[in-house]
Amino acid sequence: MAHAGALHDEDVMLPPPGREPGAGVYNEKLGMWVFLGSEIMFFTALIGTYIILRVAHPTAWKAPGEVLAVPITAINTFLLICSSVTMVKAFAAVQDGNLSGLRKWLIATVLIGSTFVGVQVYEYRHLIEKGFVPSEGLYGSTFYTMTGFHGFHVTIGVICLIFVTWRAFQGRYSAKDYRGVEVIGLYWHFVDLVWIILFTIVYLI
Amino acid sequence: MRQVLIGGMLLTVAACGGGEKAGSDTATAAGAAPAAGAAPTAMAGGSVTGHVKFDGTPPANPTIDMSEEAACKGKYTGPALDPVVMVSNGMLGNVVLYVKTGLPAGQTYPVPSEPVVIDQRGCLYHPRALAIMAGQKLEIKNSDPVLHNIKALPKKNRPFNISQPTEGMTTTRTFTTPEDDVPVECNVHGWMHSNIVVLPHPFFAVSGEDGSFTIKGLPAGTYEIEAHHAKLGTKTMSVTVPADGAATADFTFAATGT
Amino acid sequence: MATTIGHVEEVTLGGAEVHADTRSFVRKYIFSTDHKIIGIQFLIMSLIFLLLGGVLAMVIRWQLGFPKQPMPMGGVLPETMAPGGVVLPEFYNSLVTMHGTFMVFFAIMPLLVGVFGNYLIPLKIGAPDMAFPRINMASFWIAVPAGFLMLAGFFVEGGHAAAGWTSYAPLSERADLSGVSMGQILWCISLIVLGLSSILGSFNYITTIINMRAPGMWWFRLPLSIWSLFVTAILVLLAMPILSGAIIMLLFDQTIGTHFFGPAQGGQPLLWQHLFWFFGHPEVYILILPAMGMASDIIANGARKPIFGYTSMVLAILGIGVLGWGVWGHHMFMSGMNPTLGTQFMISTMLIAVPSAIKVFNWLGTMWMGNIRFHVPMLHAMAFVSMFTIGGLSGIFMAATPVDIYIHYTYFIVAHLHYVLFGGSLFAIFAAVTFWYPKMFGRMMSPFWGRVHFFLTFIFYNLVFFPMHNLGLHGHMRRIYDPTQYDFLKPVQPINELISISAFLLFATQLIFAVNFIVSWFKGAKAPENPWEDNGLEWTVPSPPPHGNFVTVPQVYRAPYEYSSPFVTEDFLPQNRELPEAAPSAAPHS
Amino acid sequence: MSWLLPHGASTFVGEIDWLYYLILWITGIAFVLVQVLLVWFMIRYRARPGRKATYYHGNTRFEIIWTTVTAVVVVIIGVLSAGRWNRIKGRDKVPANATPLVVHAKQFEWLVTYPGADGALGSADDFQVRSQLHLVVGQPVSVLLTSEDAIHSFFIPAFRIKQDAVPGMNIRVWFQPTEVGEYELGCAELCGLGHYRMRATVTVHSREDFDRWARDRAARAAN
Repeated sequence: MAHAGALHDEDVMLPPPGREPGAGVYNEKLGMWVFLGSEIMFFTALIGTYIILRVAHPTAWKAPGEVLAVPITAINTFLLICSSVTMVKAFAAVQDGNLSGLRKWLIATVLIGSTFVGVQVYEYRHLIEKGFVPSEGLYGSTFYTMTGFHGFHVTIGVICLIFVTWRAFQGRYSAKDYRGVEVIGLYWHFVDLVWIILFTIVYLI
Repeated sequence: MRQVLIGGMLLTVAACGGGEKAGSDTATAAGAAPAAGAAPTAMAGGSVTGHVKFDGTPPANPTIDMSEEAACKGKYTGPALDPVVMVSNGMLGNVVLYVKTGLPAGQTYPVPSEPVVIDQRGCLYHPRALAIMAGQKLEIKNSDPVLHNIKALPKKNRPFNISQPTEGMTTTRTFTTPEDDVPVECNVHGWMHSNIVVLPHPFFAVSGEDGSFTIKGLPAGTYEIEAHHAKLGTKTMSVTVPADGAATADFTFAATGT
Repeated sequence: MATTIGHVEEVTLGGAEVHADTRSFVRKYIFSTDHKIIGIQFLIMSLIFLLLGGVLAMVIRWQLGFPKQPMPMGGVLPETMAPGGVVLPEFYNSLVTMHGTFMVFFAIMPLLVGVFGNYLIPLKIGAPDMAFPRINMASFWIAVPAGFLMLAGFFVEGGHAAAGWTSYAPLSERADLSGVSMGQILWCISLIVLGLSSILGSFNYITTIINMRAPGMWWFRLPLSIWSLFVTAILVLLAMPILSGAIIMLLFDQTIGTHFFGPAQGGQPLLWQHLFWFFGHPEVYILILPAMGMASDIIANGARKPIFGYTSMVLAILGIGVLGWGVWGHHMFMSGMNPTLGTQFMISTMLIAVPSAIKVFNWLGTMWMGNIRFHVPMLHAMAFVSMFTIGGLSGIFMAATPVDIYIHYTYFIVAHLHYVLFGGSLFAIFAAVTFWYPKMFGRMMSPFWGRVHFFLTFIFYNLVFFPMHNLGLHGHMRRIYDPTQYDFLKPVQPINELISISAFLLFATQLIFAVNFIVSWFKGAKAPENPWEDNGLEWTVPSPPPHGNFVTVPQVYRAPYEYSSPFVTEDFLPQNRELPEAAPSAAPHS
Repeated sequence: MSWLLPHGASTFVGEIDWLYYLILWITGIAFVLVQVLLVWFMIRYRARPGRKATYYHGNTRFEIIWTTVTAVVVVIIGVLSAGRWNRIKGRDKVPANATPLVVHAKQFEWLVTYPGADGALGSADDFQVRSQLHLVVGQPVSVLLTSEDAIHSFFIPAFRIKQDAVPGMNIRVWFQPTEVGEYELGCAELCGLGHYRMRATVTVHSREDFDRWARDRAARAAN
């Protein structure tokens, strides 16, 4: 009968008890779904801009691989997909009550996520040394804005994952309450998905 | 009731304004800094005087169509001309003359307290070329009953773009860093242009309508004097100034320019 | 069964509860997670910005009514704004820009969404607080620095942003064109920060409304204010990130030399307009939907009658929420966009007039056969209907593209948007503030001064904005510093003077409201639990409600507008009052 | 304070003004209807002691009626608008015999390029005049609008014509003046601190007067 968040015997993985039926999921999960709606619109603005500008001025873009290093980014993309897999593993582990598995897979996700950001920073430095800067025509403008904001999201994700990992080590998650793991997992998969789209339209086309 | 409300609103806006004024004062102080760094030398008694002549037939100055600006058009009896090359009796005006080299390195000089004035009259800049010392006040005057904006686009200094909607307005600005050529323009009247040379020292002059000029306050020494005209280019000459004496430097420009 | 909710630890039944609220002052009133305190914090912040926006408007009106004459006491302004009290054109442009920015982003939007979204949603749906109280607190404390950043623009060199509140590129992104650099950058950063605040607020609202409704609070028993705030929150959630993305690109264009909106290397000025208005038109509905919802609540209360056509009202809100995404191009009829596209946007714009018309007729239907109480909130709510009608009808002129060719960018538009935003939203806000003030502060506002404020506002408001239609029809352009520069505008200058004088009086009238608001806070009569005899759940708890709102979770039995029900002797029937079995718990609709 | 549109002098005036007055009538009737009902209800159904409002939740038939009526009215206005809009702004609607002009907008001037005696732009006899638009009565003109810097908007109230000039775009707008006289061209889109001064004179001449003026200006430009 108490409101959500109160620590009682209720199942916290369900919607707040004693309420009119809503979305059928607990608040944090619903909130993250709704928040991702906002994130989709943000990337829609950036990607939409990219498409409009590119269609209007196709010549402002170099052929794939001419400026951007596709192989290294392809490996980076693979890494990020792997991190989604480790995230799923972490989630599966906590659902089974396997807390050591949870910690192991969360650490793996953090490490792979950080590697992704590191490779992106390396790529940026390399490109800027080569003279490909944000003010380099529409190509540079859209490339740095889109990949930069994606990298920013990954960074935020890594910070949140570190926080979740820390809480996992504190024993805050169990098979009965793994809300944090599930919510950050949703975010992480979203960021991964956005990257697959970006990799395709920015590097491969 | 109305006064109360206006008072309230002004108080609020005034608070904002105060801050901005303080900001511009700071900028001015910073501008004067190079001069205040080392002990400034007092002005010496030497000078360079001379004339700028023009050989040949001066090119025709462009006519300006001021028909959409009656207040300015009324100030001219004939068609208004843009004095790109201002020649009278073979003498060339609007030439900026300044000491280019020869001053001791690291020496600083007091900033003249007199402001340099640029006047907007009859929808033209007077003068069309001017020199100013970094940190010296530039007084911008509007003598026309129409809107002028003054847009300066320097590379090393802070650009500004201000407007003067009423006759008699004056606004003061300073440049903080020496710069060869700061173009000044009015966007309401696209033909209005002027050029400003910002110098690290006060040894400069602009030739008058009779082509004459005097650079005052120089210590004894040998200097390279540069004469710069926005259209006709640059000429240099070396002069030796005796202590408390005058040296002469006459420049001659020709129609072909540089 | 004893229940504990939030921090309320002890409960004695029978009305009076004993608080053991152990929170410190800072946790209780400053960094509070209580939605009611956050709502009041937003109220104070946005009323301050409303006042500042009004001050800017007065300076604008001085210049328009009495061009280039020294403003009384204008001499205190620095020479970069108004030397000798004469407003400079560049300062005028900043005034116009910041008046719009303050009013749209820092006054009306937070007043509707931040204040009433926060205050009403948990109370009206029977929840103890928002789904995420700490994120709610963050939403306010992120909005505060955004406000300071926006104010800071007035103090920087080059003055504040001066490209209009719509900040059309390339004027907004090139300091050499506008003379403004730092001011525009601060404008951009402030709105990005504010956008984050709005997004945090809106996903909280959505989650709360979906998941936290009291038992029996079915979707079609939600008050219309909650319906409209729900749809508004969805619009904010989806529209604000578009604005953030666009502003980030504008900021990059200014600071790191990208080329999104500058044509020199293939960027598109029209792209900014598309992005801005793709956000901007949903924003227009963000600014009016909550006003419509709250006005509906208040009109039903004032008329003592169920709202006419509840279902169609909900469908109209949803319809506006959906159609609102397809009409942004009507801000760009003159922009050089393909004329065929213009036709499509005209048709969609015409269609969105239909749900608005339905709402107006339903409000009239609600008053029909009612028993109308003219309390101050009701006066404002009826003025809202009347003024919103004018704003809606004048919109048709602009939706008709050929007529728009003539009146686009003129004072007709200025009149239209003020009839919607001031006549619509702000009258509804006055209605809502006066209506829920007793609940918020536990005291009644003075009804006498409330009436004085209402009538004077209504008169001066119309004297200010109605003649603007005529100015626009005469061809008077917006955002011009000195209309007398044009020969064809010289004959209408007396109208400008009339508008200006009325505007000063309108502003002065608002001081009555401010004084009433502040004095009543300390000296007003103690408010009872339900001063307006309303049906909403918020009126079943003390004024102001305790932390945690409801001592026991309310059970909802019926729709929110069961006024003058034949099943009870009073003319109101709260949503959670249990009736004997004989009486039906929910009346049929339509 | 007039609800009439000011006197106009182009072929668009008839089309636009007719539609404006139609909408004015329609919205005027709706306005009066709503306000009268509002005031009438306020008086008729004001609260009186001992009386209760009618417990009434709505009427589907009414709802359908006013929804349909509103929808039909706005769709009619939409259809009437679409045809006019296309005739005025349609990209293929510029008359073939229209005189070409280039109007280049820059902060804060309108630079008008005239085609000269040969009637074609891009030839040697073109000449440019600052902030003066000279036209021939009855002769359609086709203006190519360009902008140097910010977005400007080309607005001649008396001709009921308005079009933004956008940097990086070439936008064509046409119109046909119908009366000799002097008019004003203004900038309708905020373009900077001199926006309010971005004004030009529009002079509609008879054919002979225009030719005389053009010869004179062309000669001056040639010097």
